[in-house]
Amino acid sequence: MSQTIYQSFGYILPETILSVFFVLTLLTSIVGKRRSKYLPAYMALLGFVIAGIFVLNQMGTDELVFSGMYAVDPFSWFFKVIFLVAGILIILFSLQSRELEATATKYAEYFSLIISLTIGAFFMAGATNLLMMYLSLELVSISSYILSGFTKESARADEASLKYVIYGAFSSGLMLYGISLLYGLTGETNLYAFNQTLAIGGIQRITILIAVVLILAGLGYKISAVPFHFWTPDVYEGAPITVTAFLSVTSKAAGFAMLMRFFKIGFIDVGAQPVVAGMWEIFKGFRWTDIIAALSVLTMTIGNLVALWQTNIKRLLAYSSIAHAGYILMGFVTLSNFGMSAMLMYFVAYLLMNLGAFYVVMLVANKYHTENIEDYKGLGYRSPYVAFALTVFLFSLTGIPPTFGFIGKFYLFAALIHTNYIWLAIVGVINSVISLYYYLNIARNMYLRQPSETSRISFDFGTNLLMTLLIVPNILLMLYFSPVLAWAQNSVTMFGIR
Amino acid sequence: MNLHVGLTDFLIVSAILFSLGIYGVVTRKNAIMVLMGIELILNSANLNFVAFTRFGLMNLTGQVVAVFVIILAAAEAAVLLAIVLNIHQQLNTVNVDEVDKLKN
Amino acid sequence: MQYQFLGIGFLTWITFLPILGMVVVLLIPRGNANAMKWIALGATILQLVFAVLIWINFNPSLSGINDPSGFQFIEKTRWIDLQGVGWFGHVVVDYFLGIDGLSLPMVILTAIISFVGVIASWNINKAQKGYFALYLLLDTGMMGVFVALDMFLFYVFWEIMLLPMYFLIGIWGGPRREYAAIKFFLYTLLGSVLILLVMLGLYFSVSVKDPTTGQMMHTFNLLDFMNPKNFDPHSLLGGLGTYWRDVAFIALFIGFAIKVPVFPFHTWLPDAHVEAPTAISVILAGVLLKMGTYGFLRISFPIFPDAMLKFAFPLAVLGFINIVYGALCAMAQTDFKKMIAYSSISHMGVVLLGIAALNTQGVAGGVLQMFNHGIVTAMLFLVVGVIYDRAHTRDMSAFGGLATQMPIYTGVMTVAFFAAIGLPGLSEFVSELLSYLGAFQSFQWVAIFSSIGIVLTAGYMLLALQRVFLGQLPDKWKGLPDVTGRELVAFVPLMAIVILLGIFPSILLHPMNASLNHLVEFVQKAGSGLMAAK
Amino acid sequence: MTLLHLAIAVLFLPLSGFTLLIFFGKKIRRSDLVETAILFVALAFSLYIMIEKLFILHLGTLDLTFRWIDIGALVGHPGFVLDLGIAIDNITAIMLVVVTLISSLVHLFSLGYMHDDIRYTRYYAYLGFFSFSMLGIVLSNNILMMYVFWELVGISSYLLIGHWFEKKSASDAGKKAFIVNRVGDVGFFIGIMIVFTSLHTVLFSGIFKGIAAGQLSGPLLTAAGILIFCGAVGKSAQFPLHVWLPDAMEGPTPVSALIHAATMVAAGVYLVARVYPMLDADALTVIAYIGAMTAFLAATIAITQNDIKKVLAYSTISQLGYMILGLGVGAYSAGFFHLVTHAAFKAGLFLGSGSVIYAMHHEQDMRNMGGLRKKMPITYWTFVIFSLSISGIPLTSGFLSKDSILGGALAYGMLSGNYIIPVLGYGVVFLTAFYMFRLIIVTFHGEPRDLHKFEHAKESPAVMTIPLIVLASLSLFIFYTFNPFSPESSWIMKDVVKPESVVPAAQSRGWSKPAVIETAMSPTASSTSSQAQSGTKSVTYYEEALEESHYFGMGLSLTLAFLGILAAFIIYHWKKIDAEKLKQSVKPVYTFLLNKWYFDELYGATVVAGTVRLSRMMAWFDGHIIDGIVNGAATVTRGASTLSGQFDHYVVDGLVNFSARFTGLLGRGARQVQTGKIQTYIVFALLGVIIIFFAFRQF
Amino acid sequence: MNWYDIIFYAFAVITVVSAVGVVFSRNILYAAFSLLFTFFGIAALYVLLTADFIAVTQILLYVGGILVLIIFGVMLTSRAFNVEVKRGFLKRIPAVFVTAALAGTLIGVLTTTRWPSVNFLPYEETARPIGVLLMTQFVLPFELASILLLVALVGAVIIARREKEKRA
Repeated sequence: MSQTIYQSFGYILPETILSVFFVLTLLTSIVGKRRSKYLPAYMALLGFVIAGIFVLNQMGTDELVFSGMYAVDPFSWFFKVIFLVAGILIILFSLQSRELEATATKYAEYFSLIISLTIGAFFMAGATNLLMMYLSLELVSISSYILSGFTKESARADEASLKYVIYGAFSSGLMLYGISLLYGLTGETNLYAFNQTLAIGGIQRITILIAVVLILAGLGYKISAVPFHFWTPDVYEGAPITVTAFLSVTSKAAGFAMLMRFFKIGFIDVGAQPVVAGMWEIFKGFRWTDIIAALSVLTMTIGNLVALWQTNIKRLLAYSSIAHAGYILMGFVTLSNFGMSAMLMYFVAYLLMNLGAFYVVMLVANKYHTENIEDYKGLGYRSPYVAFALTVFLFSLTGIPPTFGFIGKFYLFAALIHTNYIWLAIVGVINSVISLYYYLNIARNMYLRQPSETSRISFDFGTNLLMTLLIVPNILLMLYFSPVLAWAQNSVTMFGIR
Repeated sequence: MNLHVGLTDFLIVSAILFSLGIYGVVTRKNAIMVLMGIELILNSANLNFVAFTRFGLMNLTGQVVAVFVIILAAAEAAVLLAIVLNIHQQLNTVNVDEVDKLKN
Repeated sequence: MQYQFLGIGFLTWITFLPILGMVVVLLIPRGNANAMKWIALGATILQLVFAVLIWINFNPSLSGINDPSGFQFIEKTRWIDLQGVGWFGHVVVDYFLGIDGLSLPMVILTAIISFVGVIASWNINKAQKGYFALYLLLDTGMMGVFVALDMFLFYVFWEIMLLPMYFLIGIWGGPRREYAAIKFFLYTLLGSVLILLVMLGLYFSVSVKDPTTGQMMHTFNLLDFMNPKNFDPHSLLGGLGTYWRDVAFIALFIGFAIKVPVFPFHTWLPDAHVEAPTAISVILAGVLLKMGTYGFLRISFPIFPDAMLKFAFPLAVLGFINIVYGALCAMAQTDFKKMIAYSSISHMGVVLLGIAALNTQGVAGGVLQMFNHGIVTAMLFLVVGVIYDRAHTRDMSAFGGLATQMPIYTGVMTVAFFAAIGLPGLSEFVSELLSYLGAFQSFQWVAIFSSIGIVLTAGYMLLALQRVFLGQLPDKWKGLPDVTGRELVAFVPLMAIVILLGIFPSILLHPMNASLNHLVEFVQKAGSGLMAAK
Repeated sequence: MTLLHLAIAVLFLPLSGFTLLIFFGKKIRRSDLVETAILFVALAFSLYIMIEKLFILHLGTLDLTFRWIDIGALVGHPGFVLDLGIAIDNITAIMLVVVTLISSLVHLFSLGYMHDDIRYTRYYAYLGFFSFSMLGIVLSNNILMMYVFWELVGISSYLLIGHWFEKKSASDAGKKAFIVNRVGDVGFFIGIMIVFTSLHTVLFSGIFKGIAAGQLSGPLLTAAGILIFCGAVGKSAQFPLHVWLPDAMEGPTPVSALIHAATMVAAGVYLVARVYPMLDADALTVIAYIGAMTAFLAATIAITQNDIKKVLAYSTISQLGYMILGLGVGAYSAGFFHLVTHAAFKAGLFLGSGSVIYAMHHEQDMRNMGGLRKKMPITYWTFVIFSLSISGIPLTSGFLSKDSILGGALAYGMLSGNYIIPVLGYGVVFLTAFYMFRLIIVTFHGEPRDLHKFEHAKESPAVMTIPLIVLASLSLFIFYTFNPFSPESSWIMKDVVKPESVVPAAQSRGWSKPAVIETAMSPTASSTSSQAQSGTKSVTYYEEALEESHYFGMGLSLTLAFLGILAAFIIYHWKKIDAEKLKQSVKPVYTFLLNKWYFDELYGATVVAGTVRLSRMMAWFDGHIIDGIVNGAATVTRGASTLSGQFDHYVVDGLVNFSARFTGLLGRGARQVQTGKIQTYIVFALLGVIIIFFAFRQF
Repeated sequence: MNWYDIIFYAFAVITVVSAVGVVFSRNILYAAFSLLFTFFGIAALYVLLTADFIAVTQILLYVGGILVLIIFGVMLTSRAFNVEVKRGFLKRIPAVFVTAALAGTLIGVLTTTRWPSVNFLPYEETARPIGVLLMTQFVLPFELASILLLVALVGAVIIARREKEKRA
């Protein structure tokens, strides 16, 4: 249970390690050759690996530390693993990014910012206090503002970062205002205390509603849910690909972790006896599920529909990631552990397929100097393996066997059917059919059309290896998804909640 | 002390500030003035926190939060200004309206 | 498990042999197109060998359908087995393969058509490696659908098939291949996601006792779905004749109907068939369409007998529409391949009509028609392929008098056409006869109206025959060579089957016998008996 | 070897010939001879079977049944079983001989006639296949197998009509024959479905037993009878499906002789004879009317035709009408008798015309012939015998059979009051005699009209004349009876006994004599007993009516036949009346007849064009509307696009494009919001907050 | 009406009016100066709320830090002080509408809410308890904030720094 402050420090070792390496990585700019990317990258990798060891050590821990500020529980543990894997992959990607070479003198800062963003994400996943939520969200945001404008010679990146920072600051302002209202209502910033206050009752719901909607604006911005998604395409398109990839996974997952924890801890009616095991009851009179269902439908539909029109693959993936946020939100609507585990499963899938897709996009941008879908013509003949990889990732994103994306979607729909949200499931499947069209459009360009130039472009062994490392789990986990499922089911436990 | 001025009055002031801040954010062309709007929003939130602390809540959490918010505002302002400066350098404008090449 | 080879069951072999072949094909360096062809051929021949072995060892007295002990060549292992974490129940997905009299013909058909398809692919000259790899993957998907008894597994195979199909049409197809391929993909995906939802509904509605632990658990086992007792009374699909059961039946129906294709979900078919390369058209028409009707029989009917009885009449009417509408559309075509594509719609209508009748002869006719149509349409598409290879046009009005130029070809083609017309002595006659007889017993007028199709079919087929083969030979086709030996290798077995089954349908009906009777009886009883109780 | 085994051998001999010729035709030097020889062997076997059956076994049926399909029953479930098999009774035995005889003679004839054909081997193969199919029909003991062979003869007919497929008219004719037949077959098929569904068997014996037991009765039974008869309508070219037969003359002439005159077309009659017991009064009446109508219709058309084969074709239709009429009115034996005699003389006529055509180098128009009598004496004289036979002049076989049909018709008219049937029947007698002799006179008498061809014309070789002579002799009375004026005394009439009806009494014609009497008495005996009662002139029984009308009928028909012949001689030989003037004076009628009552045009304009139009419509519908509807909003598009005039463009695009367009429009709308201006985004986000708040305010 | 009320209203009016100035003034420098008054006004309100520590922090950080930063920004980026700073009238209409709706909603909700307690608590020292809280209960946010500041610092530097290469 609750730990003293002194004891508490033992539980944030991974975060501490990352912070240390954040500084160490920054310092490499003084030590090493200024233009070398390897030293800071390896330093950051080392940090991630060591932090990873400590994270793995925390497996099964279920504690609330720092006087209720921060939970180290299976739920946050799950996300931490995701963040670490994403971080490591992004570092590996970044080593190959041609875009970043323009800012060769700032590799140390770049990699350290990746660490800082991860730290923020860690805290987001575990924050059980509104203040912590706000601060960690800001840490992630500020890191991402800088990262997205990192290649500042690129006008696109500058624009992206400006838009991002304005939108982000504004959204967090709204969220803060909402938090202040919640504080006024309950006198607490701690979610557990907040829950208890609600349990006592007597609080006007309409005030809570506006407060929560304002908070939702902040969270929605992080997970890019419609109508708070507008920044997403612009920023994703403008930012360097590696950063986009990173944002699309880590930042979004962190946002989801926070959203889930906020609603689950804040509004769950612990006293209510659920009809079906694993369902939660939200305090009577709150219609969060309806709101989230509406957001979910809007998010996936708009994301998919607009994606149909995109010609830039990064932008397309941005919209697709919006749509995926919509899919994931569906799991939350069910208000059940089942839905939650499905969401967690989906994150694993999403991590693998989205990062994979962005990786391929980066490789293509490196060698073919284009992000235009039209220019993917004949890629299947010019660089077969890369095209194959992208195809796998795209089908995974669509959710077609034999890819892990299918299992992700499968469990989401399962959760919906389980809780009789059939209409939402139907919306979901129709959306995934629509999404097929634009994903296939890329595949079509790669295979069904002839390139104007036919010379083959091959990639080095390391690249292929990394790609294989991404492809294999995408397929293998479909063929045997037990471990992921078990992991996801184990991870729905938040501290103090069934 | 029997006062006429109560919590609600502070909250109204804060709400007005909040709204003005939002208005500033959405109408101002100059990025720095947008930042000013954001600062207004943050201040209004802070005012809420402090007011709630004083009116009836037995802890100082709100004030502590306010401290953090002020720190954060500074950090955010710094980053935003840096970005604006960079934009100014690269694109020769600080006009938010004109930074719209990424769209659709 | 006595039917094993190298310790692995026959069904696993027959399903995954092509994957093995695919791996080998992928390992062959580029440029060795011949080696790839032979590997693919080898894989399909081995598959055929297994199919024959299965056929020989098949025990026709076992029924199957909803009776686990009636299935043969069963392979059942836990694929996903997750002991309950917390309150999450026990999650189980079985690797459960098995065949009964219903799937046996389909397995054989798939093996035959796959083999024929490889031969028809012999002169693919573009990206052979990709072609044969995808082809073999497709083969596995198809075979898997017919042997899977776990619905999850079924669904996975069902979907796996889509991917290679998309590329096979899209890359190696005709001029409008992109359009056709994406249309095919979108349509079928739409159908399959509906199946997915129903599958999930079933999963949560059915719970059975885990044989090992004794606790209740959800399952994807198709056979468990078929037992009305397994449905939790308060679950979504529990209780017979309820609203959601009808909805689920319709959703499943649409899912499968798109594959069949049933009017009005058929519009993908002409495009896909026309644009696909010959071998793929053969596969599409020969096997893929059968999956839809197989799905009806394997899944829709026994799991939702109540809804099935309720919707039997509309199903039969749809069958009628398919027959007449497809035939009329076929009549108006000038594109040889398109005409045959529409004829498939018409012929699949017969299947629908037969199985909707839900009596022994109707269902037997339907299943037999599935097999026969597979063989006959494969022949027809091969026929078109032969001529397209030589003349590079499929416009029937551009031909004429080929009978003198290509006599053997004409002979083959005449057999195929007459089989499609339903000429007695050739296989389709028997199946159409049985289907109609069955339908007549259940839905007199529908059957009577449907028999218009008999005339219409003769009409468009003979029209095509006349346009292409009879009359004067245009000068430009004077040099067309007759069929080659390789092509004959594809034709002869099919022709033999067509004639053999026309005369001795029992060789195929006999193994189906027990299963189909059982199916009919089971659906009738489960549907009506419990409906009455309600 | 029992008779049944022998019959199976007869059945499969031609098939083996077919297989041999198809696969090894090129390797065998004289494949034609092989096939011909096979047919003669079959003929020999058939003769043996017939003699054995008729004279040694007499009545009774030999039956061989086997189980074809057995979707065996589970316990407590009926399952599904189909039994098939062959059977030999008297009509089968006779038909076997007829078929093999005509077939072997045609084979023989073809040796000469088709000698130079490019697909000579193929031709013989098809002939073999036809023989096989036809024998199959004859031997079937069940309705399903009959249907099977029914279709097979259809196919072989298709193949043989289209033998010279380079000619568009030939391939068209084949197609037409097949499709028109199919129309009839659908009826047949539905009839089978009714029978099977009610009785669960297709065996004739089982069917009759079932009907007798009352398992199928009422309107359904009538319907079944009429529907099965539909098959006969198609195959025997009865009105209204007679249109294919004249076109079928595009095939080689021996084929016309074999298939379209003697055997296949008679299969319809055979079918009606087979299912006779299950036909109830209504069905029989329909049959009688159809027969009479056909006989008359075809005869009128035949008068005006100029193509020698067309005349014969219509004559065939007309004679088939007679047979059907005969069966319909109840003159069962007579109808069948006519089938046999007609087979001989009509095959002879065709072969004779073939001989003429051969001599005239494939000239078929009579108006270009003339005066051939002297050049081709054998052909001429056999032709005359055939014509006399078909006209029903005494001493010929035709007289015997036709007269008994007419007698039956007359009796029927008296009993039922349907006088129109005998009237038509007798009218046709006149017409038949007229057009047949018109044919003979124009072709063989007078002066040659095409001198060039006439010069080269000569008598055909022996392989062609021998069949003619054989058939001519078979057209004489002597083979059937020793009394040329008494059809009843012929062995066919004796051996082919009208089977007992199995339909319920309420549905049967009341005027059949009670079964006990009929089986107990010979025909003569029954006639005496009827004479005893006929003093009052009120006849109650068919047999009595038959006897009553016998001599009157015979006299009438003879008179009419002679009048017909006379008329032909007056107009064409002695030219007392100018044929052209006659034509002009009745021009509308003449044109009407010349154009075959405009049936082809009628069908062309209605059924064919309708189907074609429907199919086009459907195809259009498919490409446009269905695709469109499935797309989601065809109607919306239609409304909008008729304005823009781009209907096609929009709707044809089909599902994917359209739904992409539709969803794309939505997408584009959503996309417009993405202006690139960050403040717009913020406004939208705020709007979102407000909307969410107000939408969910009502707690 | 007592002094407290009068002072409150005075500062409330100052705050709001200067905030209006921030949002509406045409000149960017005027806006910046208005912001100064707003900050001061809020600080005064903090004092009225007996939050002395926060008030001081507000003045130190906001006025001394952020505002100076802003003015630096203005100086560095504005070529002329009287450039158009507002968006066009038409573009403002939705903004006005939305803002008004939000303000109305907020004020409506806030005034009708029954807050748990509206008693004005007597003055207590705040600086020390806040310090204690920061080191005990809020130590984790404190640490987090430090990282955040470091990140912001680094970020601001690398973004705003002029590249040597670029000049070269």
